Amino acid sequence: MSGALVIEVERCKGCELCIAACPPRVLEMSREVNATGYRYPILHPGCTGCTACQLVCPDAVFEVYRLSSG
Amino acid sequence: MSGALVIEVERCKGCELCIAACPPRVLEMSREVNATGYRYPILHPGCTGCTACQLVCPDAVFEVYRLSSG
Amino acid sequence: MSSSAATSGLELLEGSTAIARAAITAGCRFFAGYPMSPFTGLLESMARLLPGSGGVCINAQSEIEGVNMALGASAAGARAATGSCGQGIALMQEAIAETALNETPLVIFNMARNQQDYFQCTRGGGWGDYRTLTLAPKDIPEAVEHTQLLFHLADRHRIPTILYGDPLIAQTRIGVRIDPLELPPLPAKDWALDGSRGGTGHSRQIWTWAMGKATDPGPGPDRHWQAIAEKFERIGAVEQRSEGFGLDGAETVVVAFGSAAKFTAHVIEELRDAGHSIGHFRPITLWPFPGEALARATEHARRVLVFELNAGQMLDDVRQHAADRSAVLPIGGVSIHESGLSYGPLLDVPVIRERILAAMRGRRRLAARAGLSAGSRG
Amino acid sequence: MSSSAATSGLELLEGSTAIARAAITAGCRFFAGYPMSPFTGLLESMARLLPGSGGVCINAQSEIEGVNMALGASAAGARAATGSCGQGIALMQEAIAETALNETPLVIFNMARNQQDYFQCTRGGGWGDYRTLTLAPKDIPEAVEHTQLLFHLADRHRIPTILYGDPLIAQTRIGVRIDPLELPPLPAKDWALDGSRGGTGHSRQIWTWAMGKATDPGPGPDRHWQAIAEKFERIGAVEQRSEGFGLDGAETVVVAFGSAAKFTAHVIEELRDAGHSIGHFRPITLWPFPGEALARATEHARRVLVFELNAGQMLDDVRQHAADRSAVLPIGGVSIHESGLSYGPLLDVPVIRERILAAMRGRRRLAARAGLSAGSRG
Amino acid sequence: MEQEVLIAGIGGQGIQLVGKTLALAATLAGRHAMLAADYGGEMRGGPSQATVVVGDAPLRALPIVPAVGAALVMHDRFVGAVPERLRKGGLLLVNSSVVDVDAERAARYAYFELPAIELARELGAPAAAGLVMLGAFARLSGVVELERLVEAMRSLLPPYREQHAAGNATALEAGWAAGADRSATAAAG
Amino acid sequence: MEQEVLIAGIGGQGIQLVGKTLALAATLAGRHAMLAADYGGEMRGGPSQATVVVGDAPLRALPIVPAVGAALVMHDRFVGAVPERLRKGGLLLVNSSVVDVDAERAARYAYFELPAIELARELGAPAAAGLVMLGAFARLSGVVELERLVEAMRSLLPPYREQHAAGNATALEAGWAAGADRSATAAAG
Amino acid sequence: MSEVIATDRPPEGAADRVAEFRPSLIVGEHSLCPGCGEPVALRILLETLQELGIVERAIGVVGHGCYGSFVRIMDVDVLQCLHGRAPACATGIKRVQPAAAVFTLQGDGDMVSEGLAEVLHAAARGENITCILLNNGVFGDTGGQQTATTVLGQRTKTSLDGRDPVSHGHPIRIADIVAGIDGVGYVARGTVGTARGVARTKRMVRSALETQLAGKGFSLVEILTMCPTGWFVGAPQGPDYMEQSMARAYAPGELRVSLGDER
Amino acid sequence: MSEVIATDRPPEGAADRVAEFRPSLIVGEHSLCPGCGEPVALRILLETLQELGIVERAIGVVGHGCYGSFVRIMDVDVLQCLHGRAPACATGIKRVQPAAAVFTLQGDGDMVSEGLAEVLHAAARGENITCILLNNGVFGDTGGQQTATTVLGQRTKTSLDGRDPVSHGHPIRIADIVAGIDGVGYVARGTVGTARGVARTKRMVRSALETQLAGKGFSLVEILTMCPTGWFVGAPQGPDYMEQSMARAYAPGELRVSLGDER
Ligand SMILES: Cc1ncc(C[n+]2csc(CCOP(=O)(O)OP(=O)(O)O)c2C)c(N)n1
Ligand SMILES: Cc1ncc(C[n+]2csc(CCOP(=O)(O)OP(=O)(O)O)c2C)c(N)n1
Ligand code: SF4
Ligand code: SF4
Ligand code: SF4
Ligand code: SF4
Ligand code: SF4
Ligand code: SF4
Ligand SMILES: [Mg+2]
Ligand SMILES: [Mg+2]
Repeated sequence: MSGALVIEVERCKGCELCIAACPPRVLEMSREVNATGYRYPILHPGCTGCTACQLVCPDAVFEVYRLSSG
Repeated sequence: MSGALVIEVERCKGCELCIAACPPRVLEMSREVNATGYRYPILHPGCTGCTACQLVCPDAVFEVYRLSSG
Repeated sequence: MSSSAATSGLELLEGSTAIARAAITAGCRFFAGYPMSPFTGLLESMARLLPGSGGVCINAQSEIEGVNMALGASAAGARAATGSCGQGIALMQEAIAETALNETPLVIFNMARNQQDYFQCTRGGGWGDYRTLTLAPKDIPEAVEHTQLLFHLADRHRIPTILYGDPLIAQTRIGVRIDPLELPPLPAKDWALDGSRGGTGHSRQIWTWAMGKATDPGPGPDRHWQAIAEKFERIGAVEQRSEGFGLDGAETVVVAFGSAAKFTAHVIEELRDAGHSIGHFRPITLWPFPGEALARATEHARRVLVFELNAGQMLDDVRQHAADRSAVLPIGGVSIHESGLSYGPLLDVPVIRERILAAMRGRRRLAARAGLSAGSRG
Repeated sequence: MSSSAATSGLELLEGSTAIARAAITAGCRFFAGYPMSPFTGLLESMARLLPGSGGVCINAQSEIEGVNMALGASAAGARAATGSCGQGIALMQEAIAETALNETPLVIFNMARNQQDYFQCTRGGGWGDYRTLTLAPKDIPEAVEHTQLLFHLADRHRIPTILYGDPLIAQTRIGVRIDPLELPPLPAKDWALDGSRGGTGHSRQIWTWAMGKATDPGPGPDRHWQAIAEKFERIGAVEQRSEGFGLDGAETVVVAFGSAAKFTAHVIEELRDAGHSIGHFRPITLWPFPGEALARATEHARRVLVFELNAGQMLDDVRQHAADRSAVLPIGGVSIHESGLSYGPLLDVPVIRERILAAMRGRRRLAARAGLSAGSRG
Repeated sequence: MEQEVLIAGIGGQGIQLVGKTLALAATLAGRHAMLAADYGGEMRGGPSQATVVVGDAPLRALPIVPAVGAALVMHDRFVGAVPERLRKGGLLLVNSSVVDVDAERAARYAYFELPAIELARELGAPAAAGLVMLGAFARLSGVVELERLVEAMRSLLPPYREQHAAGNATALEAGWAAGADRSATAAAG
Repeated sequence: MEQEVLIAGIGGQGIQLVGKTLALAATLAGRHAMLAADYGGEMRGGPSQATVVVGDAPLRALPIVPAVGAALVMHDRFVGAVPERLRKGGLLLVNSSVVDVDAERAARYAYFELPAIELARELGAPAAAGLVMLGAFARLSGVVELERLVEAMRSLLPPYREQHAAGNATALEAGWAAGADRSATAAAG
Repeated sequence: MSEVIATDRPPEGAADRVAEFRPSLIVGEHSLCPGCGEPVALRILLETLQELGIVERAIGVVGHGCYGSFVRIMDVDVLQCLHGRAPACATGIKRVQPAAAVFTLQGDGDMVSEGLAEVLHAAARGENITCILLNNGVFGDTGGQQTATTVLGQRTKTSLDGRDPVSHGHPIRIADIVAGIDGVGYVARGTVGTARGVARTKRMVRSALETQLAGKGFSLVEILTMCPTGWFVGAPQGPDYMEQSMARAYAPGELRVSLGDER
Repeated sequence: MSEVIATDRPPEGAADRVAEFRPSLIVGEHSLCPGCGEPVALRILLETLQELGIVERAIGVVGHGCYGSFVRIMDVDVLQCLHGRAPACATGIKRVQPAAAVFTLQGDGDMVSEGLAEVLHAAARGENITCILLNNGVFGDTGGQQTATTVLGQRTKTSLDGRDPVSHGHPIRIADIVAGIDGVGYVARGTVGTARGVARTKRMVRSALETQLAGKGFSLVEILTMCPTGWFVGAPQGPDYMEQSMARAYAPGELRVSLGDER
């Protein structure tokens, strides 16, 4: 299965919980910071749309999609 | 074994707990009442000095003796 | 009930039961309390009577539980009450202040052991700027009225209200009638929580800090607490209640509240019959203290005698409002029954008469000893 | 510590820590409390410092636990204290009254969020006739002194005593010296429980009702509570403390307490420099209220302005003691920081100056609005 | 005019029940009644007393009644308080089975006595001595009719004690009858 | 004379630590110091400010300091409050790495700027920009000596962060040095 | 069985006194109801203090209930504390006088209703104190209302038709809860309805105090006591009623022991 | 792994949204610390209310702690109550509005420290309410002091060298205690440290609310939540720290179930 995300980087507080939670490890923290000074996750290829990142994120940064054609 | 009692009848409040507690059933409630209007236990022969009456009495009415020559 | 009693309409009721009946008549549908003499009888009456009237009575496992249950029931829109006395009311102080500051109506029955809890009722030991509207009935028929009035006032102003009773009111039995009090209608409780606005962006909130919702912001603590203070100021102006007799030009005015005022009134009637220039003033609301009426009543008085069965608590209010502060003299005092649960020997007609006469003879020092005063000049 | 600091003797301490150090200097050996801002820092400091000084600090699991633990420790002879603020102190009312009535010394640190708890400190919401001796320091160095004095007075009179602090005292850091206060010696605590008299027929007892033992009867509640009331009356007479300046013949007297008095004093110095006839009066003890001193201080005043950061609580005391009650005007008010945890914008030099000047210009109505008064004439 | 009566005895004699019965009977009769609160316990052997006030208008009596016009004394152990509270010339009815009043004292009151315990025992209702006294008192004082007393007594009995109703009624009636004959109760005093 | 300084920035910049270091340094130097309480949180991204007052006698300053003689601005997001509180002619030192002050405004103060973040990064102590500013401020204002700052900084470090001591000291020194050269910090203003 | 033996004075011949009226630490008459179980519990507690030789370092903390009046007749140092707070007060005492033998005397209303938090927190703190609970399943002192330990079906003045789980909830088995808390050294439940029960309960009280003296943490003895007045039964029926109601809901026995099993 | 996928807008082709940012019942931003577990718990609670279709009869009672600020952003009726007293307030609400779905939101300080008596009495009353405990083992809101659930060895501002059983006592396992009380319908313990934990905890919250709706008595879900700030660890370390400290002392799982096992 293949997934896609919307990441609202401005809401991120850089806690990195999503990074460890992602089973295929396709999230990584940015080098840049958002307006309040936090680094945030960026997505590399391989997202399965499993929603783990959304489940653990305290700051409602993720929206997860599953692409219909795997 | 054979026992003897001192019964401070004036302290008795007539609850009858001692009557049921006496294993040989040698205590009985009096017909008369004490100064505050309560009936109190009287002793019939057969006391073993087991102290059960004293143990259960809430009003410290009993002193129990065991006779040396049983 | 026999036909004559039916005609007279009188039922022989213990004060506690009469109050419970009055509360139910007033629409009380939730009660939670914890036993404590002499409040216990009210709890027992509520436990007996409320379930049959479509209400709920809970024997709470502590006063803190009780008052917070009642707060919850009231937040959900029910007329709710709790009660206790002395120590138990002390434990409720936090919650009583909370109801004042988050505007949840609540009736508290302080079936006190004596009159030592005047400060507790009128100043409270909660936190923040709040007051508790307190009625001090002089007897059971008045308590029946006051009970109904307190539920009304609690709802009308969204405040905590207190009935300051005592053992004489709680435990005496008298023939009494529980007549419903005529009171003006009140608006619906549109603030009460029922869940119905969930998800609309305007769900309800009861919160001392009044911050509101992100979608529907509230004033926040600064403005909200200022508004609360202003509300209490308004209530303080409009809800003062008192009564008196013989005040016109009286040289001596005696001030007393609650059951004690029944005794002082009795003595003063006697003294007036004997030709003395003496009048009687009874605050019915302890907060708001009927200061304006007292000021008028004492305008011509040479002495204002305060009889209360404590070390001098109402004294604070009398000193603030009597026309001439320096004329105020305490003639009551601490007096406790040997059981610890009621009044002692001071609540007695001859004793009171003697104290009043002594004060009228100018024996100020003696009488003043009864008072607990902070080095006042008054 | 560097040599210069050693010379000056100053240490940079947060107020909470300074107070903790002062308490330990005063011999406090037991402390129990429950976190609540801005009291939390004192609890943390005690937890850090007390064990190393041969004492015990317990992070109690509620305020009720905390105050009763402290009561127990004190009953067993230790100098003991607890603390909290607002809601937490409300929960302690029952126990505070208890310590007053069973004569267990206790120090309570009310590190309040603001000045809305004046009634709570001075009247309490406990039960019975009791008072709590309350010191309201204006800043950290004074709090360091007051803390030591409170332990002394609690033991000397066997009463509960309160330090009425606030966030400015708790959370500001300043260079301060913890000098032990010279205080007269006190008798040994022969009333304290240690078990040693068990079985002698004269074992000890601490009991609010003072019934004593069958072998050694006590006075019972009636006489005991009368004695307590008389004791508080005596304390009320001897323990009044206040300070002021510019009072000689001043036309306007401003009354304020605690941190707020630091601000008013600042303004009044400015106004005096500008030639105004204005003086400053600061009650240091809130109970006993320094009524006699205030009466003297206001003898020639045309107006007595009360600045307190609440809806008008000290006002009750000022009205009772100012030379002319009708000259008393509230100029403070409710003012809360948006966090809910400290003072709002009213505690500000220009605002205070403007309010004083407005009152001096006779704009009474405007200023009076801030007060929560029960329809008083004053 | 209000009538006050003090009922005094020891715990176990049913003093409170006598007080309640009287107050309720008066209420059922459409009169105003008050039963003052009592702070002693009801412990057997301890003092027990009840004060009832009856009148035809809302009562003016205070809830602590310092002086009474009538007293009903069930036990001599606690007769002491009576002289302090009973007005001179007041109605004094004593349970002569256990109370002895000297002639001098009796002379100060309208004095009556009744061997209530013996009477009750004869009726087969030994626990109802108090009601015998009450019946007599009602007749002597005219405070309330017998039927009201019986009605009140019945409505105060809890369901599990209904079997006592008949005996209690007999006791009230016997007292009522004894009270009719003033000379039968009036002692030499 | 009392010297007041406002330190303003956002959470995460170590504003409170800078304030504590300054107040402690002054105390260690035998002076009277106060660090006013702060009610904002220290949450990253939220406003953070500290006010320090230093003097040679017991302080007369109030615990809420309405007007200051100097300000040290670490982040432009919260520069807004400064003009309200900094007296005209007061010392204004800004972290020019992130703060832009227009010439007109700068002209009202004794204006200095320092690219503190770049400086700190160059020193290999990127988190110590605040201490660079503090070093410069101490030199410019003369409020306290460098050694005291270093001593205070060291005693405030918890044991598990002792490894930062050297870097922090370097930062203070660099700031101190920069402050010496008034022209190096003074902007065109 | 009609012969009546004289019991107005000690026997004349050689005889050992094997049971006294009461321990000398009880210095006056109590005023509790006929058939009340609480005075029995008091007696065994004070006898145990004497037998352990710790009278002169014993400090009691007594709550509010009928047993509250024992404060007048127990000749040991006593703090009469606020309703429910005895374990907190005892904590304060013990912490500043670690050598004292500190015990509380509380009823079910006191400990399980009003003071539930205090006893559980003291237990979890592993506080070296001994709490004695007199559990009669009612507020006796206030006239017989429902407490947190009133058993299902029991009629009280606030559960007139019997405690009904739906409106009034279920009883709390406090000893069981405490036994499951870390920091607890000893928990047992006894009764005073029979002579055997009294003797066994006394051993429990001894074990609890020994646990404290050995510094093994919190100890609790829950004693089921008769309250004929609050149960609305005759005094003679007290023990039977207890057997059939409370003792079924609350099984007697030792629930937690941490000292070596000397018994 | 250097390619970066755009995440600033939804994908263009056919796609199902399988997870929203947050339920529509959250109507504003919270201000809790980075890595805090409490917002996660809030989310699953509100999602469950929506999924069960009970939003319009839900009434929440919220205690004092960091989660207290959720009152501003949760779009359901809420009573913000006094510290520790939520179960009592919820009782009052439920008794007068039996059809409402009444829940509390409390922290460990709120429920297990200050409010221990209230939650246990509500449980014993079998009150038909659902209590949600956010257990992070500290008073987060006041800056990280020791609560009744702080695990042994944990450093807090009032147990500076780690919680030591002798001075500071032992942690209370509240869910275990509640599970042992008669009148209780459902008790479970979950965590929000991992995605699996979050999903499982959400099912627990659902079961608890279903228990209430079925009138089966008191329900409690204890949710272990990270508090990096109060634990003095970095936000990323939160879940691991929790795994190694709290989750060891407090084993996750269902402790009492009374509805048929639909799952
Ligand atoms: C705060 C408070 N609430 C209520 C009371 C009233 N009170 C006194 S004794 C008592 C009953 C105690 O019951 P229990 O502890 O079971 O003792 P028992 O009388 O049954 O022996 C109560 C509720 C009180 N003293 N203090
Ligand atoms: C009676 C009372 N005491 C103390 C406080 C202060 N207080 C507010 S939040 C809090 C901590 C709550 O801890 P917890 O419930 O565990 O929530 P967390 O912040 O950890 O989420 C405390 C003690 C209060 N509000 N009321
Ligand atoms: S949806 Fe799953 S796979 Fe995709 S980024 Fe999130 S956690 Fe990783
Ligand atoms: S879990 Fe959420 S807040 Fe934390 S780093 Fe990931 S996106 Fe940001
Ligand atoms: S000692 Fe034993 S045998 Fe003797 S009377 Fe007492 S119980 Fe009966
Ligand atoms: S047990 Fe005691 S009080 Fe009861 S009847 Fe027997 S002797 Fe009397
Ligand atoms: S009411 Fe119950 S507990 Fe109290 S003394 Fe009487 S029998 Fe004992
Ligand atoms: S302090 Fe802890 S519980 Fe509070 S918001 Fe921060 S991480 Fe969450
Ligand atoms: Mg009991
Ligand atoms: Mg927590």
